[in-house]
Amino acid sequence: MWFYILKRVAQALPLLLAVVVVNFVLIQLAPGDPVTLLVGDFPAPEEYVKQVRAEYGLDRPVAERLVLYLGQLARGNLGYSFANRMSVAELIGKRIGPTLQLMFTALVIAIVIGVTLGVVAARGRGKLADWIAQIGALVGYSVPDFWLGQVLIILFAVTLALLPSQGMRSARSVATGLDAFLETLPYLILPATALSVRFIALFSRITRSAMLEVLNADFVLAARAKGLSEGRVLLAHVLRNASLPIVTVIGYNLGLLIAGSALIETVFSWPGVGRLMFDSITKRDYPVMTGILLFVSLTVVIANLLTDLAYAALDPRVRYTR
Amino acid sequence: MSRFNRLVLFLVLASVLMLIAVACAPAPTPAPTAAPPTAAPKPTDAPKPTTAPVATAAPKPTDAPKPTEAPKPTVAPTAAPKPTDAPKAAEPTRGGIAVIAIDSDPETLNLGLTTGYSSGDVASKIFNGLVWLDGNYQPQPQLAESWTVSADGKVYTFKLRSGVTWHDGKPFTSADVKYSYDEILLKLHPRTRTLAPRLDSVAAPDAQTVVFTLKDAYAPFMIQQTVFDAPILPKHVYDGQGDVTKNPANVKPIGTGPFKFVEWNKGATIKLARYDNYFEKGKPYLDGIVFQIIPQGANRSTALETGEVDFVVDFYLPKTDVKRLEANAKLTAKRGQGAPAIDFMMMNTRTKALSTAEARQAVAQAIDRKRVVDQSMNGIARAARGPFGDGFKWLLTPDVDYAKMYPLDVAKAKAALDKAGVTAGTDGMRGKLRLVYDSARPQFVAAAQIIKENLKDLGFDVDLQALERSVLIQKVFLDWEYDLTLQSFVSSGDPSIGYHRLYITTPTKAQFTNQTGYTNPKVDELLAKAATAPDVKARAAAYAEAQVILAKDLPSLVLFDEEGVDFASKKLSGVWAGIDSRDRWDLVWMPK
Amino acid sequence: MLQGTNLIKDFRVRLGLFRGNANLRAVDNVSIAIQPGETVALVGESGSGKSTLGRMLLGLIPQTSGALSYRGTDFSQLQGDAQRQFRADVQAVFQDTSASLNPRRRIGDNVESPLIFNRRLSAQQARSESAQLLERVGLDPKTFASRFPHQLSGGQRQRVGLARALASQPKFIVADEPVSALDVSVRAQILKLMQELQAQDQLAYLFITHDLGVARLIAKRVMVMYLGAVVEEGNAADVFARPAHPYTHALTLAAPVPDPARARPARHLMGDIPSPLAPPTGCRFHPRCPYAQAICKTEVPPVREFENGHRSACHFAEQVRAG
Amino acid sequence: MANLRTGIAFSLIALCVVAAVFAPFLAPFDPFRGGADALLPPGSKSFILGSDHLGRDVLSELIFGARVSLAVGISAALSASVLGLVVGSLAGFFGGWVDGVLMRTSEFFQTLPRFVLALVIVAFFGSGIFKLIIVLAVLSWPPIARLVRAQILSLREATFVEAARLSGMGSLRIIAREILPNALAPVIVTGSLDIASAILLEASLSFFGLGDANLISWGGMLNVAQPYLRQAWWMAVFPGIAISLVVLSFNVLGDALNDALNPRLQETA
Amino acid sequence: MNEIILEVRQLVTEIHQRRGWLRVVDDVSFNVRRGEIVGLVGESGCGKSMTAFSLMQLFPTPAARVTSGQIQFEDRDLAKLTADEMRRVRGAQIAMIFQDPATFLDPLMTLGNQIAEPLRAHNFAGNATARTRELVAQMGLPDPELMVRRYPHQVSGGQKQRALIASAMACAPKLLIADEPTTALDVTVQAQILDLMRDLRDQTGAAILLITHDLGVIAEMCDRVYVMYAGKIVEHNTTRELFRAPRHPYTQGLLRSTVSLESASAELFAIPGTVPNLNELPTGCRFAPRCPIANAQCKQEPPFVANDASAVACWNVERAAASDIWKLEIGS
Repeated sequence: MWFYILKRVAQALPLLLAVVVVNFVLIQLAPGDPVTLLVGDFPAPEEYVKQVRAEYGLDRPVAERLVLYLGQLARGNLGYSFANRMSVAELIGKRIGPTLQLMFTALVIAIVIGVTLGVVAARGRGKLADWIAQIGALVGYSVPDFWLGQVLIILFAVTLALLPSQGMRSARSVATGLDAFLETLPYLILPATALSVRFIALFSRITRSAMLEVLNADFVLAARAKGLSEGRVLLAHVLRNASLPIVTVIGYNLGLLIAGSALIETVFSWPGVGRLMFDSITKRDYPVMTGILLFVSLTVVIANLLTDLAYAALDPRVRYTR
Repeated sequence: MSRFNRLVLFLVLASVLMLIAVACAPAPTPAPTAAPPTAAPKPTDAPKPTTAPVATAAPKPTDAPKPTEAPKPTVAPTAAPKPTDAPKAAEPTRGGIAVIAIDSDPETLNLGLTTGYSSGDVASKIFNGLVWLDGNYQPQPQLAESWTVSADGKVYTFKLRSGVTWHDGKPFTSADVKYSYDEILLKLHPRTRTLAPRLDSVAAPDAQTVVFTLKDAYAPFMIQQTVFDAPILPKHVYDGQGDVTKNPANVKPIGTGPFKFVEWNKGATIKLARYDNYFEKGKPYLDGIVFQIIPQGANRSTALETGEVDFVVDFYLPKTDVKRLEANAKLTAKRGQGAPAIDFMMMNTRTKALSTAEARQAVAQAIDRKRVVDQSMNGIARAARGPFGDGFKWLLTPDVDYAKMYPLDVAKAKAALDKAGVTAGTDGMRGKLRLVYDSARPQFVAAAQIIKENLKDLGFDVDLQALERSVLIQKVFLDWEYDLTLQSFVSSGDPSIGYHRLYITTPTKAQFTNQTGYTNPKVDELLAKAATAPDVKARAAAYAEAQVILAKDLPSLVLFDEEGVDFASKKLSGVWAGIDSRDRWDLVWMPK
Repeated sequence: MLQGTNLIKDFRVRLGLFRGNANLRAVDNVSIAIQPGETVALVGESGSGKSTLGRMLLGLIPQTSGALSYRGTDFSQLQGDAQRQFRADVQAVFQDTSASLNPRRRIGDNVESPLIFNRRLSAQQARSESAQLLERVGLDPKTFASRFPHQLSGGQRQRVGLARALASQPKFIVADEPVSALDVSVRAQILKLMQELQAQDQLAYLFITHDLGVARLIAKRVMVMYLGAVVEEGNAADVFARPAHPYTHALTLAAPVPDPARARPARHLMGDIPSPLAPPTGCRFHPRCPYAQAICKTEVPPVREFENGHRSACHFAEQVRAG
Repeated sequence: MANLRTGIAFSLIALCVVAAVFAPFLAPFDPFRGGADALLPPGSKSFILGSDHLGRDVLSELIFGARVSLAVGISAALSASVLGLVVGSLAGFFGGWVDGVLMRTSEFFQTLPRFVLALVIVAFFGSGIFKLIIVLAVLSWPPIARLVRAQILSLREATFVEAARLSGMGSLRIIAREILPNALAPVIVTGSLDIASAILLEASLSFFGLGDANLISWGGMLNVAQPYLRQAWWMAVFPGIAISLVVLSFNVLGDALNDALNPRLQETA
Repeated sequence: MNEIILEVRQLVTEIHQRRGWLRVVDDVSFNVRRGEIVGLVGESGCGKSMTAFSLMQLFPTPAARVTSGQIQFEDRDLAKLTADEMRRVRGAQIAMIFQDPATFLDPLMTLGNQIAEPLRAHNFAGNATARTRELVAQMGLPDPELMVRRYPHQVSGGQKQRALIASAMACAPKLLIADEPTTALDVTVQAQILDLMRDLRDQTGAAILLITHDLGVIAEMCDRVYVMYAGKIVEHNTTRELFRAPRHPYTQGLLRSTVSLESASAELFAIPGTVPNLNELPTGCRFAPRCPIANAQCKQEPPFVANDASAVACWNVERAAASDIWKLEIGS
């Protein structure tokens, strides 16, 4: 197994390399110069612009920068953010926590609600509950999440004044450790809800169809013929088998979740990586952009790997062969 | 162990690790607390001004500021003057943490490297300038105790305050001032480095004295000595530590100001705590300040209303929310604070249709500037009067008034265009114009739509190009690939600092300068004169002459003057001591 | 007419997530020759490589090694007209009637394809000819030509499959389990039809089946395959009456007889067919063979020939023949 | 129930198409022309859905906005489908290194979330409807290509394809006549779902201010509505509903197509 | 031994389709005695599997239902039981095995757990693990210790079917319904499974209802046979009698068209025509359109079948029995 994991990681390397290279090519092609943002709003003498350019290595040809960057990358150095004046790794490190927190909360909400809805819909197939769950899933799938986020703010933070509108915790907060975590919870509700709606919809749909597929499977009939109670049939056979496609869909959507968080983090002032990415794009902060794209790709690669491992853990057919 | 079990183990471990990462990462380090310092200064001690400021003896609020009347030797008081709008003279008390909203992570907290607005917001509490500017643009002593100016206006001698310490305990001396200028400000500060060609030398004859020698007199020199333009940085932290721009102190600053840096949660908050050894004894009053980063304008307004935030500077507030916030009983609004700023439209004279003054005048005549103010600024602005707006009352001239010169009149504008040779085709159209603006500026997004509509009536098909800032800089200032562009300039306290670049002949393709292709030696000469003239009358005369020319030639059409509105929670007292509301937070306090 | 010598076919097989690939030898050193007009039955259980052999003879998949020739010309040397002739002459009928017809094309189209491409008829000629073909296999062209495959029953689809094979005017048809998926009564109808067509057109059949009764009924000659190798071949009558390989013998005993009056034969055959991924050493059949001795585990039995070309690959063939 | 749903979705799409095609005739006002009547609530002064901050009619903007949303959605999905079909066919049929290169490429595109890449590209190269369509197409083809490839790989082994080969058909003809028609059904389904996601993506980009300012799009309307959420809800609510409904309709359509084109899912009940 | 444990009377089962309810099992009556192997033979679509599912009150599609009829099992009418009561019958009193062992085993569960499931479901009093091992050994599966930990994909088709049978036999049911249990298996394996089933009947005394299309399997296994055609039972007799002297023209044709090693020398026979579609059944005898001796009555009135020891549903039994009617057909 460890060999397999190593192999997968090794296989992902060219992909990550491609991410870096494409990013560099995009930068080469793109109009707009980060130096213009660095020298400030007032007329700058040409020598100064040149100096800044040289300072950040922007005067070298792209190919050379690419090689330099890759060399640094191989040593684990993600580079230096000129817009933030700190190392990219440190910067991303500081922003990962909130993003993961938001992502995982949204993921848990999406899985719990989505899978439950899917099961309810599949069990009551063709009935009212199914219909409502299906329509709900479709609506959830169709509402733009950033828009939903704004509506939620107006409704719950402004009109009803029930929940905070933005941020991770009160700016005045002095809480640490567990207290800080607990304090964050009310702040998490709205963004996590907005972020999860789409995935609730997605997961409930996939759960429903997976359940229906398994419910029609021969071995479910066999299980019923054994006199198993409906609950046991559902738990031991149907849900377990249906979990295979569900796990796959969940795993392959982890990457999307990070991307989706860019919008939600902006709407809710959530200090995560998603927003950092958006900021770095507008500031032409290339090292940060590359770093984040790399991070996102790596997340996707890891998520896919974990998905495959989870799949293998669930499905003996994948694990062994005769 | 079977493969399966190992797999399960691995998955469990992986998820546990993830959870730990989640739980740990956002945990903040302790914030500045209300723990009282061991020797708490008596709050009643300091704020009493001992002497009235001499140099600014006659500042009538309506008067034009006279920054160039400094040649007279000036002795400033040791203590700050009373805040002009201190509420009901209540005695300031200590304690409390104020929350200020900003829009994004500052790029750096080293104000010597940037004019970035959020950088200034945070770092102005940590650092000091030699002086600060009061509500009438009058320089008041900060790190400098007093100063004298030679008769020819070329030599400025500053006497520094004694007993000032850096946040790390090291003493502050003239060496810090000289170092800040020589190695950082004149080289790296985007605005102050424009001073370099005017400056002969910076000398520190003794530990408490700094002498600046200019090549020529320069009117706004004192205005540029504030913390925003000339923050004094610690030599011992930067000197010999390699590249200044990459010094770790840029994100963990050590200053002389009322608050010291505590922690920076990227994307979330920056926390400052009271510096107990601040040179103005008893100040600051607040225990700390937290800057909360809220990227969306609407969210900043909301946070003000919900009380999550105590103070937001005009710059960060959507104009659409201003009227609602002004009606909020929990908030104090302050209009017209800050340096004048104008929003304008550059017209590229290299574009054939815009190459003549007549054509540009026609364009001016077709644009509904009142609607621009009403709809793009929600009415929180003043339709422009002339080439320098109306923010500096002393330079206004009755000869120039856009409202009279270019009233909205499409028919007349069309006729003028026909006369200027910009004729319409059979379809009534006169061609295509590219209007370039910053997609992140809501007022331009709206104004562009109105201008597109207006110019369509004139027969121009306007192609809107909402660009992201760095692309915009490339297109407008470096490549000249535009016909019209919407921009805004801040005066920074004097027209010669902020506005001249809009009209003078700029030799290089420098950003945020005149790139319309308009060159007029006469204007260049007049504006140079206005910058160096010894008294305000002479300056006003030069500006008047220049304005008549510019209002006619119209390389850029000023659309409106911004009218800043800051908002503070009623929980705060003592805000708005300085002209820049980000300054002098050592005077702010929270009534119990 | 069609000859294959020492044919070997290997497949790469992907194992589980944490394993690599493996080699599967589906057909192991098989030689086969088909005479014009004759019917050869290829008998064996699942995984014996019968279908793979059939597809190789059809030229649908290349052999890993060995030689294939048609009318004396090697497959790889077939060019131009010879190639087209081969393509038309050698046709197939498949087991899964719903998979062998394009679900999105009408019955008529399915039958017309070989007329247009193999025989280069015009569209109009093809249409009338296909109608005749449908009629020949007992389907009314007016009703069926415009239908889609899923609207037909299994037996009807198999008739269409036959019509399509006949459309090329073939000399040789590989029939891969053409009746196994069909009901008893329909099965008989199709077998009868195939016999009739053979008589009319002098067709040669390679009849792949696991049903000994069907093999016995339709074929003159029979080949028995086990795990990729031919273990016994000869005249159908000889092979079934006096099997010379214990596997063939076991097959004949295993098939249930529709006669309750007959005593049930004693059965010795134990266990299942081993995985072709790891075939047993020596004689592949030895783990299940009641005759197995030590030699069977180590040595591959040589092919031994008896009268009438009856051949068997067993160390104890004589003993088996003796019963 | 399902039929009713499909019917409603279909009517909504039809309505949108009609609105888009006949926008100039249907819109009560010129959506590009405003005036002093700004921020009027729905129903006032013949502004059925209110007016926006520039005094433009929200209803007329919605009608014209349908053009952009549909144009972007349909062209992007169509181009992506064609691209995916071509790439997937090539990979599936040629196999070997062609397959390897094409599939690694598609993996690359799938590893980077579409929204991130779209954001980067549009931010770098500016907006404009054609650029947007190209970006969306370039980012949406991989799933379709993989689908087509998988279909071709399995269909290549299908008995009826072997039968076609026995009929004397050439490889190209087999792809065109036997394989692709069978592989097309899932492409059509995915394509219709792609329309929905392209519309959403356009809205997201416009929401970030990266849309084409010369056009009116629903996402762009949402973007300008942001600061007015509190005082002019109608500026944000109507385009939001329009986006949701159209995306919803295309999703329903995709589901319906899936049921209709996939015999395995045809229900007896 | 001769006690009847299952008595089905006038069973009607319907499936809902777009056009309405379709009678797939139409007025079917039969019985099974203790320890007996009863065959239900017919071609695909004749309703034999649906009959089996009706007994279990369990259908592969939710759209099916038992409309009327009695299913007397010992002293209870299964058709009248509540869902929960019926659940307690399934797997305990009546068990079922299926055609394709590959799809009827849960791929994610070990064989041992699947075999033990009915024990747990029906509160088995003893040691379930030991009982499972015992069952595995009883089924002739090698190495029971290892086998219970195996997953379905790790064992052969024959072993899968043995596991399914073990699971079915776990609670020592009185009736085992076997729906085409050997169709998906190779001939050699089929023989083993048939032997196993016979042995189990002998050992446990369980009755077996064997559903198949293969007359060879019937001949080899069954004591009595019911022949089904288009949803109805057309003939019923002891196996020996049925094969010796089939009386219904369909049975006769079916027997004749069966190909076996022994019969292979004879001429190939096929019943002309096709099985009627259940949507468009003929009004009279359902076999009439294909029957060589059908007359006007056959085409109008459905034949009556008595539920006795040897019944046949044909208006012309005498004529059918008297001569070789299919020979006549071929001749004519």
